[in-house]
Parts: sequence; structure tokens; C-alpha cells
Amino acid sequence: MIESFKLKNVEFKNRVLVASGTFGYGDEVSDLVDIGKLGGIVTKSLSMKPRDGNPNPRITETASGMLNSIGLANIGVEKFISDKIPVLRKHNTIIIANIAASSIEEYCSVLEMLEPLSGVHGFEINVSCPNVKEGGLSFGTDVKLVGRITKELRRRTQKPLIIKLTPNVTHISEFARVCESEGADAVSVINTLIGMSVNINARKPKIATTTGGLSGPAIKPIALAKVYETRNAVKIPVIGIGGICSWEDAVEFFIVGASMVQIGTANFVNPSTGITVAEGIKQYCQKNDIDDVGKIIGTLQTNKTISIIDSWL
Amino acid sequence: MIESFKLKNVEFKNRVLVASGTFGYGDEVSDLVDIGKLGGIVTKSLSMKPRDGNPNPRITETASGMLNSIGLANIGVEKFISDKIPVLRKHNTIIIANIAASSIEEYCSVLEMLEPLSGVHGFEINVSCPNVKEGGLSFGTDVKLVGRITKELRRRTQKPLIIKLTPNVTHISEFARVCESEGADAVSVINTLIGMSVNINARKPKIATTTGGLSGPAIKPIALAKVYETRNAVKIPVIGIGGICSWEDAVEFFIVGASMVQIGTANFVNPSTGITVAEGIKQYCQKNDIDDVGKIIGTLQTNKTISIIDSWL
Amino acid sequence: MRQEIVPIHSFECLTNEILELTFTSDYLASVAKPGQFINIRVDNNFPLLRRPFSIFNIDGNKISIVFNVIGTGTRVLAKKRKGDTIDILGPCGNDFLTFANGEYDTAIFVGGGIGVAPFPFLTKHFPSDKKITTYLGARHKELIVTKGLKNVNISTDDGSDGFHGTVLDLVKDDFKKHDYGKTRFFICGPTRMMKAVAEFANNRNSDCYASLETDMACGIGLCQGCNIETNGGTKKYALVCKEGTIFETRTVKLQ
Amino acid sequence: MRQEIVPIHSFECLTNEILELTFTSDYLASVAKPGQFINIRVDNNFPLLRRPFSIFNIDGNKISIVFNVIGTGTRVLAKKRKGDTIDILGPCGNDFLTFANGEYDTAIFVGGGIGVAPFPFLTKHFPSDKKITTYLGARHKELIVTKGLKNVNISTDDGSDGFHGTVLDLVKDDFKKHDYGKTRFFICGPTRMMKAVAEFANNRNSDCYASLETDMACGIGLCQGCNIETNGGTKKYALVCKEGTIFETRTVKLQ
Ligand SMILES: Cc1cc2nc3c(=O)[nH]c(=O)nc-3n(C[C@H](O)[C@H](O)[C@H](O)COP(=O)(O)OP(=O)(O)OC[C@H]3O[C@@H](n4cnc5c(N)ncnc54)[C@H](O)[C@@H]3O)c2cc1C
Ligand SMILES: Cc1cc2nc3c(=O)[nH]c(=O)nc-3n(C[C@H](O)[C@H](O)[C@H](O)COP(=O)(O)OP(=O)(O)OC[C@H]3O[C@@H](n4cnc5c(N)ncnc54)[C@H](O)[C@@H]3O)c2cc1C
Ligand SMILES: Cc1cc2nc3c(=O)[nH]c(=O)nc-3n(C[C@H](O)[C@H](O)[C@H](O)COP(=O)(O)O)c2cc1C
Ligand SMILES: Cc1cc2nc3c(=O)[nH]c(=O)nc-3n(C[C@H](O)[C@H](O)[C@H](O)COP(=O)(O)O)c2cc1C
Ligand code: FES
Ligand code: FES
Repeated sequence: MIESFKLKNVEFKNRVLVASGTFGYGDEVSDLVDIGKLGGIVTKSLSMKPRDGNPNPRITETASGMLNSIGLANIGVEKFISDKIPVLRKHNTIIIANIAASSIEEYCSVLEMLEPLSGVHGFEINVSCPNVKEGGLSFGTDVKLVGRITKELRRRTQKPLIIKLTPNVTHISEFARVCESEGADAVSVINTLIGMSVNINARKPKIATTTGGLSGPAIKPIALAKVYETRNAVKIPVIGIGGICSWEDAVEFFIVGASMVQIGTANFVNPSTGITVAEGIKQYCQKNDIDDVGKIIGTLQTNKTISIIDSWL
Repeated sequence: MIESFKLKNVEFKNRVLVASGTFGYGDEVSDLVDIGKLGGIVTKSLSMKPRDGNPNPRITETASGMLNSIGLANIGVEKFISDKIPVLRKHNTIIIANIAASSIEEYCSVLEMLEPLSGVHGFEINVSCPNVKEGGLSFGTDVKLVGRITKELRRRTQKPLIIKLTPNVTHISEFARVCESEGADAVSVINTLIGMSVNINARKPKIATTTGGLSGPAIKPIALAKVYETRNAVKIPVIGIGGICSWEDAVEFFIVGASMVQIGTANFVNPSTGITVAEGIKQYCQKNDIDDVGKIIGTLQTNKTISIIDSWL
Repeated sequence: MRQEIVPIHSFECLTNEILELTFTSDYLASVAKPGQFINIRVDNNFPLLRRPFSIFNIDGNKISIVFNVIGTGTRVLAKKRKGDTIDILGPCGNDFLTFANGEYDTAIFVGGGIGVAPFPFLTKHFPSDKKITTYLGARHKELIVTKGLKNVNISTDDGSDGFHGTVLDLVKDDFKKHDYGKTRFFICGPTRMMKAVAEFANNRNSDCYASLETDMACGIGLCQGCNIETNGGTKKYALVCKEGTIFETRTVKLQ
Repeated sequence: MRQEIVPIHSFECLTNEILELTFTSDYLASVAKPGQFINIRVDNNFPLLRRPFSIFNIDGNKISIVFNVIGTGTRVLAKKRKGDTIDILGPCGNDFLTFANGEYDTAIFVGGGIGVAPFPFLTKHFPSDKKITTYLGARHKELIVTKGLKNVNISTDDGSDGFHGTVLDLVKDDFKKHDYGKTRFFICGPTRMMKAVAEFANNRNSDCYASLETDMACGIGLCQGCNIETNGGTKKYALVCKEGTIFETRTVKLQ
């Protein structure tokens, strides 16, 4: 039974990764989780300088979900290289460095520092970051900027380059297309949705930054629809993310067209979710005589008799 | 204690309405719910011709939410006028006719038929409909078309004109602004989010149309953020919709800036939610010596020390 | 129709897999009819939507339902205890008795799996001038409930109880052995089974009344989510929760 | 640290509002220290996140927590029964005993409301060369738990038990009457109360170790959601779940 997946020159032992910002640098839970069984780890977003992150409160629970505004608190790329890579190397899994930045130059510089290191197998680019030059508007909602970021980074790396798209746009497929045409190897879909929650007694937002990112099972239907839209627009692999808690959830993403999946919020509930999901997928395939997980990808059977024009909500 | 709210020339006895498509035409549950206690009823979307709606299955449950793709099944405006308005007149509440259409002309014609009738107090325009001329792309994601619809309808009605915006866009505030400048009296925020769900055994979408509209508590954080964004962009009232199940939920919407709220999915669980929400709001105000519900609107206290540029997720 | 918070009176295991939950409601007991269902909010927060259950029996002011644990909602329900309350809305839907009168000799009840649920209550109130023959089919014997039924014939897919085969095979087999005269069918179960039995019945020129099942968001006609395609009526679709759940099988497309 | 599914051994009402839940875990019993907490998944689906609870007592392989019902999670937890299982992750956080040794005569324990939770277990294992004086404050008497504590002084906001006033007023009052020598404070409760007591302690040149509470998504250092601002350390924020929950109050900004 083939569980593995190859992206450019990198082979993932299975199609289940842990999502950026939800698994630290892999060293927090090595006593709880057998990390070698994961397809890969996407690191917390790394920026050039260390970032303290946002004031508290940074998180709040919502119905079947949570809001967060950690503020990309991270140790900075230098400390990552000196302190974390030696530890990460010991895990027998693929390490994808996720990069966040507030200018195109910063994206490039962080990537260039990591490119030569054999402990980093590929890159995922978080474009849901405020563009300082544009007064803080997110890169990820501007299709031209996402194209330029992809182009600049592509020139600088031989490793797999994955662009992580934000769902907070009208047509995510436009963004996926520009990533594809500028040479990205894959797109990750989705990052968190903008949301908020209010403490009605204090009349204050429940997280300090007013709005935050919504994640968890609540967003799974939205994520599936975005993956499906993306998959129908591009030929490069789509990595499905959003509310995955079980192998059944992961299989839904495969069926709509995701080539790999990432586990985010569920790690907070069960740090070993990634492993139980990977094992569940394997058993599902064995039970159903599927000899390669890849054969499930994009197998959704839709009702062809319904035209778009008829499909009013 | 003032509970009422005046929109243009229409006075709502309280700020809680039931949302389009979730309360029929008010005649399904008159034995269960004392409709006279609602601020108002927004009717199921009405189109020129009757619509059968989409094939089954049309609904499926998701984590703290549901997907629907009813297909705007409705009896058509003529039958609405002949069969439903006489019944609706008997309810001592405000009736807002929600209009759906597949061309600007159709929006205008339906509105013109309803405009002279005293049983209809105002209009809510559902722009999340496929524009047949554009091959089925939604009107609601094209800011120019939403502007034109508003302009054309405004010329044809003296009654409150409310545009119901879709959340499936990058900047909902742009849409609210064009509605305001073309003369809308209010905007409703939000309609459902595009989502999907898969039956992994059959490898088929759980609803016949593949994608559907996500509603319920799961989307409340997104709806609050969209209302907040809209409220900060326009001066006309914003009607908050999305996942409201309790008076506490409604107060969250008021605090972020909604002038009224609508109850959707919660009606399916407890058909009298609108009334319990309205009563809860009243009691909350009395307990807190608030003499007018309006005094809560837009009272959110945000942390001014955090700039946009710093507020990375 | 009312929404009520009612106390659970008792819990009973009818088999290793099937539970009977009994609660108290004067109102429901006084108005509910065989074939109607109630819509239960199993918990305050999760799952979001109510779950529909057929009325299994009414005795004084005690109403009972039967169910087996198949997912989130039924799992939560199975954890309730005597003295806990549940939030119910009902009675919903039309009733079998509306279709009970007419010119036929024997009422044929066919229940597939948990589709047995409405028949005990129906048996109790069925016009006494008709004979009743009941057929139950299920995957295995732990899904067979005979409480409150008359003249029961059993089939199981695995042969662990009664006839080894589908319930339709059982019916066909039994019909060869007996003459039930003019028959009318009342059926409830998985759609595929109902489709097969309905064809058999309609081919014999028997009317067949089926209690249909679809996903439901509201159960009371508000959401329009429970549609089924009709066979050449004036409307393309009917709402199962309100216009049904019971339909004459020739009027709807079972699929 | 482990994730385990453990059986509930017993449930006891300590007051009309406070429940003690006891479960069995050989592992946890062998490693957990006073002041540490466990993170409980109260149900499979809802609420989504685990809920943190301090370890109240360990006796053999029986571990107990105490709580009162304040929201969704604690309501679900209160419905569990002996024999049900719960999903726990722990032990999490640092422990009070690390800060117990030193040059002082009396350990002052101050618990506000359910903040009493860690003190019985701490009392049991506290270095025997120290005297202990305990102060409990709560809104009213149903929130007062004295089980397993030594030398307890009580205050309630409504005067229904003990001193009528805040726990800080009680401490001040009692300190006027007695000489406790050199003191060190160990406190847990609502942030406002901890801030006030910490100021009092620090003003007396006593160290004050507070077990802090923040919303937590993971409880194990993965999400970075539980930050608290530090007082001029090298880092602006510390993670309560991992670097705490116990901090010397001069090192963090309580607000
Ligand atoms: C009018 C009506 C009357 C009903 N009467 C009864 C009754 O008396 N007793 C009873 O036990 N059930 C009855 N049902 C079915 C019952 O409502 C469902 O079993 C219940 O909603 C399942 O809820 P759940 O949350 O446990 O399962 P879910 O978590 O919603 O579903 C679990 C799994 O089971 C599948 N599933 C869900 N529903 C069904 C189904 N009906 N058949 C097969 N697979 C399904 C789902 O696809 C999913 O994979 C009735 C349904 C209707 C519409
Ligand atoms: C390290 C740590 C140890 C803890 N130990 C214990 C313990 O031993 N016993 C115990 O009972 N609790 C303890 N708590 C608090 C406990 O985790 C919360 O009470 C619990 O998470 C509430 O869950 P809920 O779902 O019932 O409430 P929710 O539904 O999450 O909240 C209900 C309402 O209460 C408010 N609320 C939530 N948490 C608190 C709070 N801590 N204080 C005041 N209001 C709040 C919410 O804003 C909301 O309005 C501890 C917390 C931490 C961080
Ligand atoms: C607490 C938290 C921190 C996150 N930090 C990052 C991050 O640093 N970089 C990034 O690209 N995504 C980040 N994400 C987004 C997740 O990687 C993921 O895209 C999102 O949460 C949706 O998946 P989920 O529903 O499985 O959580 C974070 C999410 C959470 C909940
Ligand atoms: C079953 C269903 C049918 C709906 N039909 C309509 C409709 O006909 N017209 C419309 O403008 N909105 C329709 N909506 C959207 C709701 O009015 C509302 O905007 C949305 O459900 C979000 O609110 P909620 O989370 O409270 O349900 C429908 C929603 C549901 C769930
Ligand atoms: S279930 Fe809502 S209309 Fe039938
Ligand atoms: S709660 Fe997640 S890091 Fe502390």
C-alpha cells in the first residue's frame, strides 16, 4: 500500500502534515507524539527578526472552533537555525519551514538563509501577513503581490515551494493560478478566516487585536469548498487544511482534490491527531483494496445534471 | 425602555427579525410562535416565476452549522401576493419581502409588483443569485452590479430598501459603500458562506449541488467581523445575521455595530428563538439600566495601542 | 404542535442494540397519532439540529421511542438517564391512520431495521375490522423488536433470526403460502427496501403507504430541506416532514 | 506527560456548588506534583478544547479535581457518572514544591474561590519544617472547601461564612493579630485578588508564588495562546501553561 507522496524532489512518507503554528518546532511534544510517523512538520511561521507576538488575550473558543491572534510570535530565523534545526534533524520526517514577512525583501532574505540548510526540506509561504508598504493590507488578498512573492522566491530555491493561501478573498482560484504560473510547486488551502468574538460584559473583543483567525471543525465546510475550487483551477498539488480532526475528515479533503492534508487546531486537543489520521487513512485504504492513497485524490462524483445557473442557494 | 427601531418610515417594535428562508412566510408556525412579538419577518426569497428549487439532498449538518442549497424554492411573487399577503397582514409585525432574481430587470419587476401593496413594509434584496447574463456568476461578488441593482430599485420604491450582502468577498465594506451611495437604507450582513461536505463512502457531495451555503453558530465569528468591517465603512444601519441563537449572541452583534439582527438557522432548532432573543435583550437592558437598546449599538471598546501593522495573526 | 421540555421516565434495552426511551407528556399523549414523529434536541449545543424519531408507543401519558446508536445524536441520547429532561417538538408529520380505511382485508406491515418503530403504536390503533400481518427485516437479530406487534414474521440478512434473506424475499415466500385476500401495505425502513417492497405491492395492485426518511433541519416545514421528487404532481417536489412523512408510493420517486 | 482515557472512580459534592471528581491513573499518580494541572477533554465533540483543572488530591492511584459548574465544559463534566471515562492530558505546568524551600518560617496559602483547588495536595507534600497558614475567600459559603487544608481562615463576600469581606482584608486582619515570622506566599484565584495579595506580600518583602489562569487552547506549549506579559525579562511574554502556571509575582504583569 503506497502512502507516500513526492513533491518536487522531496518524498513525504505519508500525506499527513502538521500545520504551521500548531505544533511548535516539533520539540514541545516529542514525548507525547512519535514524530517519525508524521508525513512532515510545517514550522511556526519564521520572520527575520524574533517577534514577541500580540498582547493577551490571544485566543478564544467559538462554536466548534477557535479564534487566534498570536501575532506570529517566533524566535526569528537565526535562532531557528542555531537552536531548532539541530533538534529537528533528529526527527525522521520532512521539515517544511513556513515563512512570514512584512515585505517581499524579507521573504527573500529569510528563504535565502534557510535554502542551503539540509535540515530544511522545503518552504511554505504565509502570505496572510500585513504589507508594511501598503499600510498593513494583507499580501494575501492582492493577486499581483502573491505572484511577485512567488516569482522572487522561486528564483531563490530549488526546494519545494508551497504558497499558503488565505480564504479571505472572493476567488481563491485566481491566487492559485498566479502561484502556479510563477512556478510554485503546490498551494496550501486554507489559512484562517477573519473572525471576532465579544465579551458582552466588558464590551471588549475577546482577543486583544479585535479580530483574529478562525480555525477548527467549524471551518471545515469552507475549507473543502476552497480546496475544490482551487483543485479545479490548477494542476499543481493542493494541500488541504481546515478543521481536520479524523481520518474521515482527511479523506473528504482527498476526495475533493487535496494531495496532502495538514492538521492544525486538532493538535491542541489531541497532539497525536496527525498520527491517528495517517493510520486511519492507511486502514481505510487496506479495507477498501486501494493500493495507493493517491487513487482517492479528486474522485468526487458530482451531479452533472445541475448547471451553475440553476444552482441558486 | 425603548426596544423599537425606525428604518426610513417603518417602525419595528423591536430589533429582532427572522431571516429569509428560515421562517417560511410566517404561516407555518403560527401555532408555535407568537409572531406579533417579533420585530419583523423577512420572507423567503421571492422570484418572478415560482421555483421548484434544487434536487435532494438539499441540506446536511456540519460542526455547529449546516449547509443548504434549497435553490430558492418559492411560490413566485404572484402567488405570494394572492395567497400569502392576506395571511401576513393578520400578523401584527413588519413584513420585509426578500427578492431574488437572475437579472436586474427581474429584481425591478418583482419589486414593482410588491411596491403598491400595504402588506409589504419594505424590501431586502438577495444579491447572492446567479447572474444569467454572466454565465451564472453571483451578482453579489461584483461591486458594480450591486451598485446598479441598488440604484434601479431605489428609483422604484419609497419603502425601506435593504441590500443583503454576501460574505464571500474580499472586502465586504466596498459593497456596503456602494449600496449606501446608491441610496440603500440599510445592508444585511451576512448571507451564507460557500461550503461543502462529502459522503466518503459514496464519494459524493452531501448536497446535490456540490456546494451550498453554510449557516449557524459555526459562522458567528465571521459574521461579527463582517458586521464590524461594514459598520466602520458606512453610516446606514447594518442588520447583523449569522449564527445567532441567544440574546447574548444578539448583544455581541449590537456591540460591534448592528442596528438590528436576524435569526436564521436557530429557527429550525427552536422556532421561537426570535422571541426569546427579543425578551432576553429587553431584560438585559432593564437589569443594566439601559433605557434604549440603541445605546448598545457600536459600543465596542477596542485596544487602540495595537496598530494594524502589528496585528499579524 | 408544541415544543416541550419533558422528563425521561425510563430507559429499557429491548435488545443488545435497541433502546426504548420513555418520557412523559400529557399534551403529546393526547394528540399524537400513529406514524407521526417527534423532533428531539438531544443536547443544548451539539449536535446543532434536532433528531426525528417515530412514536413507538403511547400508554397513558407515557410516550416512547426506540433507537439504536448510529452517530453523535443517538450516542448523546443513549447517555441520558431517568430524571434527565429532553427538549421535544411535535407531533410532526401526517399519520398512518388517515390511510387505514378502505376496501381491503389484510394490512401488511413491513418494517426494515429501526423502521419497525411506528408499527406497535399503529397496531394498537388499527381499525379492528382488518387483519394485520407484520414482516420485520434487519441485518441481524439484535435489531429485531417485536414488542407490541401482531402476527410477526422475521427475516435477517445473516440468518441469526427467522428467515435468512431480505424482508422482501420473506414477504414473497410467505405470500406464496397464504392468501391474505385484498391487501394494503404500510411500510417503513431504508429507502432501498421500501422501493423494492413498494414495487411488489403496487404490482399486486395494492396501495402502499410508506413513511419516508430524509435528512431534516427543522421537521416542521420551515427549511424546505427535506424534499422528495413527486411523480407527476403539480409540484416537482414534496416536503417529507410536512406533506409526509407518509406517502402513497406511486406518488413519489423513491431513490 | 501522557494522554490517557481513564475511568471515573467517584463523584462527591463537597458543597452545594462544588464537586469532587476522582479518577484512576497509575501514571499520573506516580508523577504529578502539587500545583500541576491536567487538561480534560470533557466530551468528544463539544466543547472543542480541553479544560484545565488543578490536581486537588492524589491518594494511591486515585486523582481528584474539584470544580463548580460555570459554563459548557463544566456542565458536561458534572453530568458524568462513576464508570464513565474521561480523556486527560497531563501532568502540565510547573509545580509549587520547586518554590517551597528557602529561608522563611510560615507558608501562607491564599485561595480565592475555586483557586483553593491546588492547596490540599500542596499541604500534603509541603516541607514539614514549615508552618502553614491558609486563607480562603469566596463569594459565599457554598464555594468554600476546607478538605485537606491546615489552619484555615475563611472569608466570604456576603458574610455567609467566616470573615465578612475580601480575603486580603482577612489576611491583613489576621496578620495584625499574629506573628508568622518570615513568610512566603503561595496563591491561586481570580487575577484581581492575586494582584492585590501579591502587592501585600511583596510589600512585606515576602516572595509570592502565584498559579496563574489564562484561556488555554493546548495547555502544553503548542499554541502560544496563554501568554502573560513579563516584568522586564529578556522576553516580553511568558507562556502560562509551560513556563508557569506558577510565577513569582514580581516577574509578571498581573492585570
Ligand atoms: C421521520 C423520521 C423518523 C425516524 N424515526 C426513527 C426512530 O424511530 N428510531 C431511530 O433510531 N431512528 C429514526 N430515524 C432516524 C434518526 O433520525 C437518525 O438515525 C438520527 O437522526 C441519527 O442521528 P445521529 O446524530 O445519531 O447520527 P449522525 O451522526 O447524524 O449520523 C451518523 C452516521 O449515520 C449515517 N446516518 C444518519 N442517518 C441515517 C439513517 N437514517 N440511515 C442510515 N444512516 C444514517 C450518517 O450518514 C452518518 O454516517 C428517523 C428519521 C426520520 C426522518
Ligand atoms: C491552570 C488552570 C487550572 C484550573 N483549575 C481549575 C480547577 O481546579 N477547578 C475549576 O473549577 N476550574 C479550574 N480552572 C478554570 C477552569 O478551567 C474553567 O473554569 C473552565 O475552563 C471553564 O469551562 P466551561 O466550559 O465550564 O466554561 P466556559 O463555557 O468556557 O465559560 C463560561 C463562562 O465563564 C467565564 N469563564 C471561563 N473561565 C473562567 C474563569 N476561569 N474565571 C471566571 N470566568 C470564567 C467565561 O467567560 C464564560 O462567560 C483552571 C484553569 C486553569 C487555566
Ligand atoms: C494558534 C494558531 C497559530 C497559527 N499560526 C500560524 C502560523 O504561524 N503560520 C501560518 O501559516 N498559519 C498559522 N496558523 C494557521 C494554521 O496553520 C491552519 O492553516 C489553520 O488553523 C486552519 O487549520 P485548522 O482548522 O486545522 O486549525 C495558526 C493557527 C492557529 C490556530
Ligand atoms: C435553509 C436556509 C434557507 C435560506 N434561504 C434564504 C433565502 O431564500 N434568501 C436569503 O436571502 N437568505 C436565505 N438564507 C440565508 C439566511 O437568511 C441567513 O442569512 C443565513 O442563514 C445566516 O444566518 P444564520 O446563521 O442565523 O442561519 C437561508 C438560510 C438557510 C439555512
Ligand atoms: S425538514 Fe425543514 S421543511 Fe422539512
Ligand atoms: S495553552 Fe497553548 S501554549 Fe499555553
